[in-house]
Amino acid sequence: MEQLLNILNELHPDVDFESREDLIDEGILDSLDIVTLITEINDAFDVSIPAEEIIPENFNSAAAIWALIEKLDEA
Amino acid sequence: MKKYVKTVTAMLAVLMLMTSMFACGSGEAEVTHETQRVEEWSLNVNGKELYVGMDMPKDLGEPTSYFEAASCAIQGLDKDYTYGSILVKTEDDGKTERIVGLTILDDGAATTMGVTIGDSRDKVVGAHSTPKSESETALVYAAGVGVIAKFLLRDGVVTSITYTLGE
Amino acid sequence: MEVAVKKRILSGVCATVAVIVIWQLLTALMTPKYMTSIPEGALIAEYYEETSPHQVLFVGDCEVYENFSPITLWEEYGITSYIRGSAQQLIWQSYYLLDEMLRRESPEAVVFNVLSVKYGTPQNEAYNRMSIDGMRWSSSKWGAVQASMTEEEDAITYLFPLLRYHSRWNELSGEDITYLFRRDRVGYNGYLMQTGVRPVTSQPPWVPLEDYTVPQTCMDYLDKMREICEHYGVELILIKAPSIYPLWYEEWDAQIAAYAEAHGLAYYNFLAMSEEIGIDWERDTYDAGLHLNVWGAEKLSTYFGKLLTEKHGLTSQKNDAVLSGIWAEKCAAYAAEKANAVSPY
Amino acid sequence: MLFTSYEFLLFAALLLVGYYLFPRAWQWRLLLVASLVFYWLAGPRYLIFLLLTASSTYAVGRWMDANLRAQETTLTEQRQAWEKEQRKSFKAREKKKRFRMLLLGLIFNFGMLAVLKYTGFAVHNVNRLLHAFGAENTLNIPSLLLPMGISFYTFQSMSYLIDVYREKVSAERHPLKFLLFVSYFPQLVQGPISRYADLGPQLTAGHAFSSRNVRWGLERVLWGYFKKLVIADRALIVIKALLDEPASYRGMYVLMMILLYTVQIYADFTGGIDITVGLSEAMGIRLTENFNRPFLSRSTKEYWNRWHITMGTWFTDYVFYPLSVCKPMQRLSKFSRQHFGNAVGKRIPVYLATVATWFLTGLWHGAGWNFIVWGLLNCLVILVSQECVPLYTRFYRRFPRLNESAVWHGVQAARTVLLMGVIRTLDCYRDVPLTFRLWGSMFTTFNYGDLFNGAVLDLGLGRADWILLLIATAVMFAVSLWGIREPVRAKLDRHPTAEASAVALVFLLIMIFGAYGIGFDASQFIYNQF
Repeated sequence: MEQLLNILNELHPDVDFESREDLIDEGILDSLDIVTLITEINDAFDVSIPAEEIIPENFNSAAAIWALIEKLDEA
Repeated sequence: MKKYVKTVTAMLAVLMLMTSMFACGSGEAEVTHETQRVEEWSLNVNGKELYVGMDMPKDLGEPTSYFEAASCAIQGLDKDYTYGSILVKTEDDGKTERIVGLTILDDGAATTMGVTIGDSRDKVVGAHSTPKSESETALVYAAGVGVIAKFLLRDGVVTSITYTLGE
Repeated sequence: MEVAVKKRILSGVCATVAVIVIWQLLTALMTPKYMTSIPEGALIAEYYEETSPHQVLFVGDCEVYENFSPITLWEEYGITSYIRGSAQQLIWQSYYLLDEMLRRESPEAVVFNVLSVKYGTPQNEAYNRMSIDGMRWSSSKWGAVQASMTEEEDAITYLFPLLRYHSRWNELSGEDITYLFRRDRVGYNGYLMQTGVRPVTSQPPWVPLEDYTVPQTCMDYLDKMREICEHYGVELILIKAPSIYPLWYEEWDAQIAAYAEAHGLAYYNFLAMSEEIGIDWERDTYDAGLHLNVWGAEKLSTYFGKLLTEKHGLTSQKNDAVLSGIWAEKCAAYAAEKANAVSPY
Repeated sequence: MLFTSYEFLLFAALLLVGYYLFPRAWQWRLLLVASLVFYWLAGPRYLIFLLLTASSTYAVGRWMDANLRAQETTLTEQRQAWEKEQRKSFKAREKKKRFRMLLLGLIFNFGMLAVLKYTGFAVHNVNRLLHAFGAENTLNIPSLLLPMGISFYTFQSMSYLIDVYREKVSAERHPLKFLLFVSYFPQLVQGPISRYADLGPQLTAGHAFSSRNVRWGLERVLWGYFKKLVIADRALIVIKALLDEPASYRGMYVLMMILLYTVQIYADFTGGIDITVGLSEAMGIRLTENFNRPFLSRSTKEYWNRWHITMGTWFTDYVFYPLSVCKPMQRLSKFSRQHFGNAVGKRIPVYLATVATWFLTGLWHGAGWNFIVWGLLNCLVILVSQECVPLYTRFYRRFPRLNESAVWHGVQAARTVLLMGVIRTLDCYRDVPLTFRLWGSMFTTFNYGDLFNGAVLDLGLGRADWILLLIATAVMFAVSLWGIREPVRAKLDRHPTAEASAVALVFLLIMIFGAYGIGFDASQFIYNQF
């Protein structure tokens, strides 16, 4: 989880990722950030997030992203 | 993995090259109204080349006869200048006077290709090539943007030649 | 806070009523008045001011409303007449005007000037409006609209003229305000007096046409005119007014003469008879031969009056006191305007 | 049928009345008939292509759905017999089959779009290539009929197909209901491009008459007509005059074109969408918003989240994301990360995908190099500002107060709108080298005096018209700003008299000041050649 948080902080240092639940809805993460994030995650956690998983529910909060990573990990 | 990098960069380069090359060269020739005047369909009056659509030159000299007709109610004058064998019809709306028709009245004048009243249908087609449309009594040529040249025929002989606005 | 539905409906109805009222006002404001410029536009509507019937009804374009004078016909022959003409009035517009008038009165003769048989298709939106807008709404007006519309026109703009004239908002003038609800009279029973003098100096050049046959639509409407006259027991008289432009080709003249012959109608080509009528092309025209001026019109009317009485059995109405009173006023107004004209005689 | 034609007004009025007279179960059938009639009036032969797209998409969708259900049943049956590995490979195999069918559907429909819309363009360029290499004979450019709204309904159908493949949506069973989704007429003209999940169910659900829906919907339609007829069509007169001989209107006229075209296309496009969304709302159908006050965007990226939103989300969901997360792209980024370092590696997929997406967006707008260059320029601006982010952060750290000041937001918004306006003139000048020359002429030709010496008056609009255009534009933006916190219609809703008089006033303003009728010929929607 920590690794995910440093990736996120590297993207947007001024955003408190632990608590926020509306990263997509509030437009904090836009399409360019999401793609950069996915590239980082795929590389760091050796998973490959398919395009159909790029939906607001999966990216609205750090926890949601982490849940997605775990789901893909053992699928 | 190597081949991916090469193909992608190559593809990108081609894309950029194609865009710039085509994009920058895609301008059509500058088409202005003057170049649309097709020399073939103009008539020479007192040394001046007249064609349908142009403004009536002021210094054309005295016409052999002149007739003026105001349209029924709305402002604007239709004027007919006859210069020997050529009739020049114009419309004058008070600001500009534009030529709307040129007619060859008799064999005293001819088209740029030497066709005049009394010539045969074949001579017309021979001189001006195939017309846009033809019928028993008329041959119609496209003579510039929005201008047609009409040869009227009776029993295969040209009775009138008129250049007017029309499709 | 649920707004009472009643209140909503009420405000809706009020707003709709307001829009309708304002719409009528705006239509009256924006519709061209044809008072100070282009008086020809006001001719068609003037007919409804007439208070007495007419023995003769003229229909046609500027070749009738500027070449015949009903006042002269009354003064010299006691014949009551009205000219229902407008600028470049096409044959189907003449027919529908006739159709409308024959339902309101029963004349003895109808006179149609045949020049408009040269136009087989709708010509010009501005002229259409001048010929049709003045008509009151009836099946005849709807027929005229359908027959006259060019492609760019929509029938709805005749039903709601504001849709056509709204763009005049930035060219309104004093005239649009003073004539909001009333109109002045421009013609004398449809005759537009012209007092200028400009002699004929040249003839329009003759240019051959590709096809001389009169368009079939025109022949159809000629038939319809003849049939409606027969239906109402009115005599149809065809004429060609003495105007040297637009050029009246002999081929057309021959076809009209043949048509008249075939149906037993009188056809007078006054252009050919201008000698006999005594028209002096130096002094009787105000625009070098296109139309006669008041003196020319009076000569033509005198001549035509003689024909009407001798050949068509029209009798004088001067013994009718009421009519004489009405026409006396008309003649006085006519004489007044003619007085301040400089006569070439 | 133009939105601004009397026929459309009659068509819409009859449909609206009929819609609420029909029993609820039959409402969607009326909508379908209306949509097909609308399409038929645009050109009977176009209908064939629409039906082709609808039927092919429907078929592929049903096939994939059936395959998925078959896969689920076999999986539950074999629950005990197969181990995890076997089950996984079976699922992968089935997914591959569905993917192939999806590809078939995509190629067929996008192929049709490409052939109909871009053959002329492609052949034209091949000819130029042939000329470049001296070949004399060239291919003749076939004149293909371009079905109305083909770009919109094709994109909408393909988004449905991809959503079915992604199992986000289950395929529509009823062929006619699906045909309605594809052919629903208001959005055929210029969008919005709806998603099946949002629009599908609404279309076929019955809607009871609701005075609120009808009032709000028709008020929005009226406002759409105000923007279109009073502003857009009036501005178009000058734009057409300038475009008559673009080369001779340089300097100040180019700046005028930029500003005028920005206003014209905003009023025309948002007006058209207001009519589309308003009419649907009057029938109880909520379409996705296509604009969100784009003139307030402070950066190009934000602009493209507020302008033509449904096109933006379509390209993001179905081109940008798949492209940037697909296997080859990920491997490419890993490779470049190893060879060119982390910074480059991270950016490769994003930048490549962005360029490709914008290239396609440009191409989608029209078959011409000016559209492609328009797309790539937008992309360039976005990527450059993406790179400058560290620059901006440092700048704002030095001027912290600045970031909050409304004035600065205004400056940013003006800059963005102007920049978008400049690039967008590629749309109307249609010729790339000419456009660049004209942009340059803004700084070389100094005829800014023409603005005041009356020269502008012979571009088709008199003084009164110019003043009216400026006032109406100001009113349009003011009303838009007034409605930020709470929609204007909500405010009006609370005061019936105010609402009724506002509607009456706007109606009369359109009738008087609308640029319609014999004096002005009603313009085609800018996007109508889609």
